[in-house]
Amino acid sequence: MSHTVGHEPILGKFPGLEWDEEAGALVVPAAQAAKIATWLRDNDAFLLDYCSNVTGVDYLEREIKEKVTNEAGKTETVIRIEPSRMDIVYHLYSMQKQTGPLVLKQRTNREQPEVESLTPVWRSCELQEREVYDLFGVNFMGHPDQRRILMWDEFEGHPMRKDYTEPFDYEWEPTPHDEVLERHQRGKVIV
Amino acid sequence: MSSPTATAPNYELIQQDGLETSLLEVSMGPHHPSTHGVFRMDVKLDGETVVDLQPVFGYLHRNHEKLAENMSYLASMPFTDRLDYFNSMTNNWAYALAAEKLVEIEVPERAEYLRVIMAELTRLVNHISLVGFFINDLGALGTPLLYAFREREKIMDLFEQASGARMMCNYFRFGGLRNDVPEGWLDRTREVVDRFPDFLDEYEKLLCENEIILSRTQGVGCLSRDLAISAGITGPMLRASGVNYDIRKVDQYGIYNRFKFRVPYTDDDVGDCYDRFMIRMLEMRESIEILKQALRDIPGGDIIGKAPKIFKPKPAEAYARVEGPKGELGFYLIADGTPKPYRYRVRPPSLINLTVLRDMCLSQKIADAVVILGSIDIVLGEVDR
Amino acid sequence: MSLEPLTLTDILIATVPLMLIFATLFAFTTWLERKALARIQNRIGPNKVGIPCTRIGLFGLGQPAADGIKMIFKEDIVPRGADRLFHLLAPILALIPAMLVLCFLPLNFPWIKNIQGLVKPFMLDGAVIFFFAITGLNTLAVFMAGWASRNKYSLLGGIRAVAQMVSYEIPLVLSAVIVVMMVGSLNAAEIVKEQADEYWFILSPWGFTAFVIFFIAALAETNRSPFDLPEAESEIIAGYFTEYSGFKFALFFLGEYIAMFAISGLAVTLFLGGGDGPGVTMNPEDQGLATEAFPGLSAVWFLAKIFALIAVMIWLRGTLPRLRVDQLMGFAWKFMLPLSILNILVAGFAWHAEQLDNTIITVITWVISFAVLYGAASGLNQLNRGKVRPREYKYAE
Amino acid sequence: MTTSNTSPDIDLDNTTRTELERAGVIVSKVDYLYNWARGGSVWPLTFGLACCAIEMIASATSRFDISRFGSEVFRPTPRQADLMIVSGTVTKKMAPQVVRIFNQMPEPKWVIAMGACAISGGPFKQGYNVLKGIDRYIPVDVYLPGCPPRPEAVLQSLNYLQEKIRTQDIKSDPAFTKGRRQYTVPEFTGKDLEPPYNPDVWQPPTNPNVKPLEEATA
Repeated sequence: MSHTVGHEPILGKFPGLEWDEEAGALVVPAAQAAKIATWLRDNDAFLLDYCSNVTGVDYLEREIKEKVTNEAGKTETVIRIEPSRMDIVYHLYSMQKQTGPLVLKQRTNREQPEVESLTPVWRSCELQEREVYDLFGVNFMGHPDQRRILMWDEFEGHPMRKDYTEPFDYEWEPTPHDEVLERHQRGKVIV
Repeated sequence: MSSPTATAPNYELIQQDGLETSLLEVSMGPHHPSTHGVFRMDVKLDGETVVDLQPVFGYLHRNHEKLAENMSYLASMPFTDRLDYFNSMTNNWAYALAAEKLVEIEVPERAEYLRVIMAELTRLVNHISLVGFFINDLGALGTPLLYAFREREKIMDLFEQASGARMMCNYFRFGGLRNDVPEGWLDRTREVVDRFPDFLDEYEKLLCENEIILSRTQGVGCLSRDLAISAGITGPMLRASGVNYDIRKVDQYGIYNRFKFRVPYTDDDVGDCYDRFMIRMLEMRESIEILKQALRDIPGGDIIGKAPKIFKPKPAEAYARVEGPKGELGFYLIADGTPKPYRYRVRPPSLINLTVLRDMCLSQKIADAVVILGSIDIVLGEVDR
Repeated sequence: MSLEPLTLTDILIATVPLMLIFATLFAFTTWLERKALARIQNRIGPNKVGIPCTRIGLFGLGQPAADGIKMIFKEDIVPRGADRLFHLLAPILALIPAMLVLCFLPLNFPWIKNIQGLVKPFMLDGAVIFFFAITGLNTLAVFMAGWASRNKYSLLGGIRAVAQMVSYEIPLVLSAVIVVMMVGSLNAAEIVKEQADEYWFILSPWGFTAFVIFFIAALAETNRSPFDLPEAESEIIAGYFTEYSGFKFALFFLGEYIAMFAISGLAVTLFLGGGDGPGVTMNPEDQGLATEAFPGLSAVWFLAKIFALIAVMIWLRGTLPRLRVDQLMGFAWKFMLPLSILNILVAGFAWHAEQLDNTIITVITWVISFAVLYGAASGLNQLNRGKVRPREYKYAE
Repeated sequence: MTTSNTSPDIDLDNTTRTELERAGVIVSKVDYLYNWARGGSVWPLTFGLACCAIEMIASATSRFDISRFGSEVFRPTPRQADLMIVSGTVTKKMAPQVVRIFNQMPEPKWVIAMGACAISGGPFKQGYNVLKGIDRYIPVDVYLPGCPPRPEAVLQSLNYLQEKIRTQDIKSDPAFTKGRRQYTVPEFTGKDLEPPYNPDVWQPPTNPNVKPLEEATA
């Protein structure tokens, strides 16, 4: 197996870097993304010259129930509201050292998502960032050619967002996919 | 240093009294015999020379990712078949690997061997069909393609006997395979594998030293090593550009560390269409080596491990990748504790390999643009998903 | 030899059967091509469409008839904005030159002897010049089609066709010059007679070289694979006839095959001895008319040779990929043209050597000219080939 | 002979029709020969959309060999094709082009909807970019189910089409009565195509289970 890249040496180098333990990802502030990415690519300890996968993740505002041990030593359920956000995920590998992956995340808000484009660092982001722009509506600053890629130019909305609703259609057929059934019962979508 | 990009040559159009020139803008596709489906290239031509080229995607955008986020984990397994419809088995494998990273399931020995056998058979199918289509793009009237499809049918029969379907096998499950192969299947496979080199010999004799093919492909669509790495090119295309990087060797997923096989790559920094074509021809021979070893060593036993009845992983993220015949096929899953993935993402090798299409096609002839596209080996089901 | 004026009946006797025969042969050739390609590709080919209104397959021989009837009744579409007049004229113009060439081939059909004064109506003295003058018109037809269609693919096809056909006309003519030099006449019948008396020109080194150049150029002239760039399917859809449907497309199709017959007929006349063959002796005094074992034998030989050449064309079509446009032009100007000019020189020397009527000198001339031509061809090949060669690859363990 | 001039609009019972056919034997024979010809030389368009295209190609290869029925001449340009095999998922982005290509084909022309996706959207029906059946925009002659259908099924659908052609007669053939069938090419709008279907060839089914439009979108 290829060796995973240790993230510890990076953390101290740049301010604002965080390590997300649950996702196993390095969260970089959007303003410094290109700088950090260039450093990761060119630094001899990392040489992450190959950016494999770029994608967006849309997190709606949601309630998370957590079991927390309080001061009295008892466990109690706490409801925590996690705010909505938008993540842009980069999976980085090194072809020279044959190591990887290191997961890089740019985190931004859902309403006006805006992150730094890493296309100047890795060409492979070009089409994938266009796709994220098309499907999630994330604005990549510094992208050389930011247009819709999969949908037609006149298309409104960003279909991969969690709250996207499809247009009404005449044809109705029950399908085994429970979500569709459920939404049909709510009368929202007849697809 | 920024990542390298090609710039279009600057053309000065003649604009005099009574004499005006303009570039010929041709929209090739989405219905075009050699765009391998519904791909479109907006080409600007100066005579026959390509001055500018813009790929246009999305004509087969089937919302695979959105659909998969609305159904259970296992329900998207048949959809992965339809991603890259030549290689349903490797697609299945990549998805199963990603799911197995979310929930630890041990895969039985026999299933691991069968996975390797299926994946390498798929590689044979893909490369042989691709070479057929590629020569077809060069203008041969179907003959190499039909020879290739003759061999493909033999492997399709094997797939059908094992899984019940020719193309859309839906054969892998989390922790193993759906069912064991029928009796006598391994012997039939051995026979097909043993005869395959004869076909390759014949095919190589027909194609590899054909003067027209040599002159049509050599020096056409060059891709330098630096650009290939930066643009995330993977698979045979990367190795044709002189990088020795094979995920079967790097990650050693499955049981690939047990097999002896070699990875062909070029040493020079040329990376033209001929290299890409030849690397695929050579890779087929290595696949046969793997198949022979796997068919020799395959043990008996269970076909699927102890998987939970309801596949409901804890919140986590997983990214798994395999060396698909077209390149690195990755699946990125985010679980949120429900039976449905919160985010389901396919890392399509075909789409990312298309990043450099424009760079390779500029200032080549229009006929070369078609050949270069053929040598990239795209499948639109995967490009647009 | 009488030179009485021909009547209309004579002309009809000479031409109408020719049109019927070649139309039938065209149908047969399309069937043959589909069957032969199927055979090359390990298939069966058409075998279900046989005799109309029955289930008799008859090896699919009904296929051309079905195609023809279908095409006649197919809707004819002229694109909006196309030049309607030239759109209509182009397929007709593509057909006429090829048909005209067929009329002037030295084909000895038996009924020709019934014509007044035993003179074949179309036995021109300058036949060879006429052939090349007429076949040049085909270029015009193709470009007309490409231009009038108002389609970018058609236009590209038309431009390619002009470049290709004009370039290959030169080696085509230059290789025919050898024959004219050897015979000393432009008359097709004279050329055939000369070959029957001496040897078929393909059997001499310069004749063989000229034949090969002629045949390659003929492939390019008729847009056959590997020179089918004007209609390159994988690049520019269907090239110059992209916008043609129905009967006009059928005319193009017919024109292509008739042109194949015409150019093969020329090759047979110039290099393969025309209607010469076992059982045929040429009469020196009659204009190209032969004494045959049975009537029409020489015509049968002629057609058999044409079909041999067409079989090679079909074989090439099933085997070879297509050239690129710059390679195509390079091949014409850098390989074929120098070689055919050298060939003329060689043939000139050889002709003078043969005039000495000495066997030893003749043999030496043949050997030397063979060596010169072979050396020139391989030298030109090396010069033009560039750095194209098979490569070695590395393996990583 | 003059009996065959009866207007095709008159509704005839079977006995009269047979009598007329007996009288107008020449007309029906011409039909028969013509149908034999166009049935025996159905040239498909080289038109692959998705997965099914591979099986369509496979049906032309050595093992299945569609050329036996005279259909191996895959024409790349719609102007010379008779049959459009809609092989695969038609997305909303692709639908205008499919209709346009259909419009460009000369009469008589036929359509085979190959595969579940072309018939109804298939497994991708719930997708936001997938057209739920090509028959919403163009008339389909043969529906060929399967995902993807086997190459043998392609051959069978061709045979069905040939049978259908054999039953057509020139007088009632839409190709000859209506002129070239040209349908409105849908246009892209914000989220869907406009119009969403072609009322000449398809109407939404009146299914009691379907809620009225206002209720469903409320």
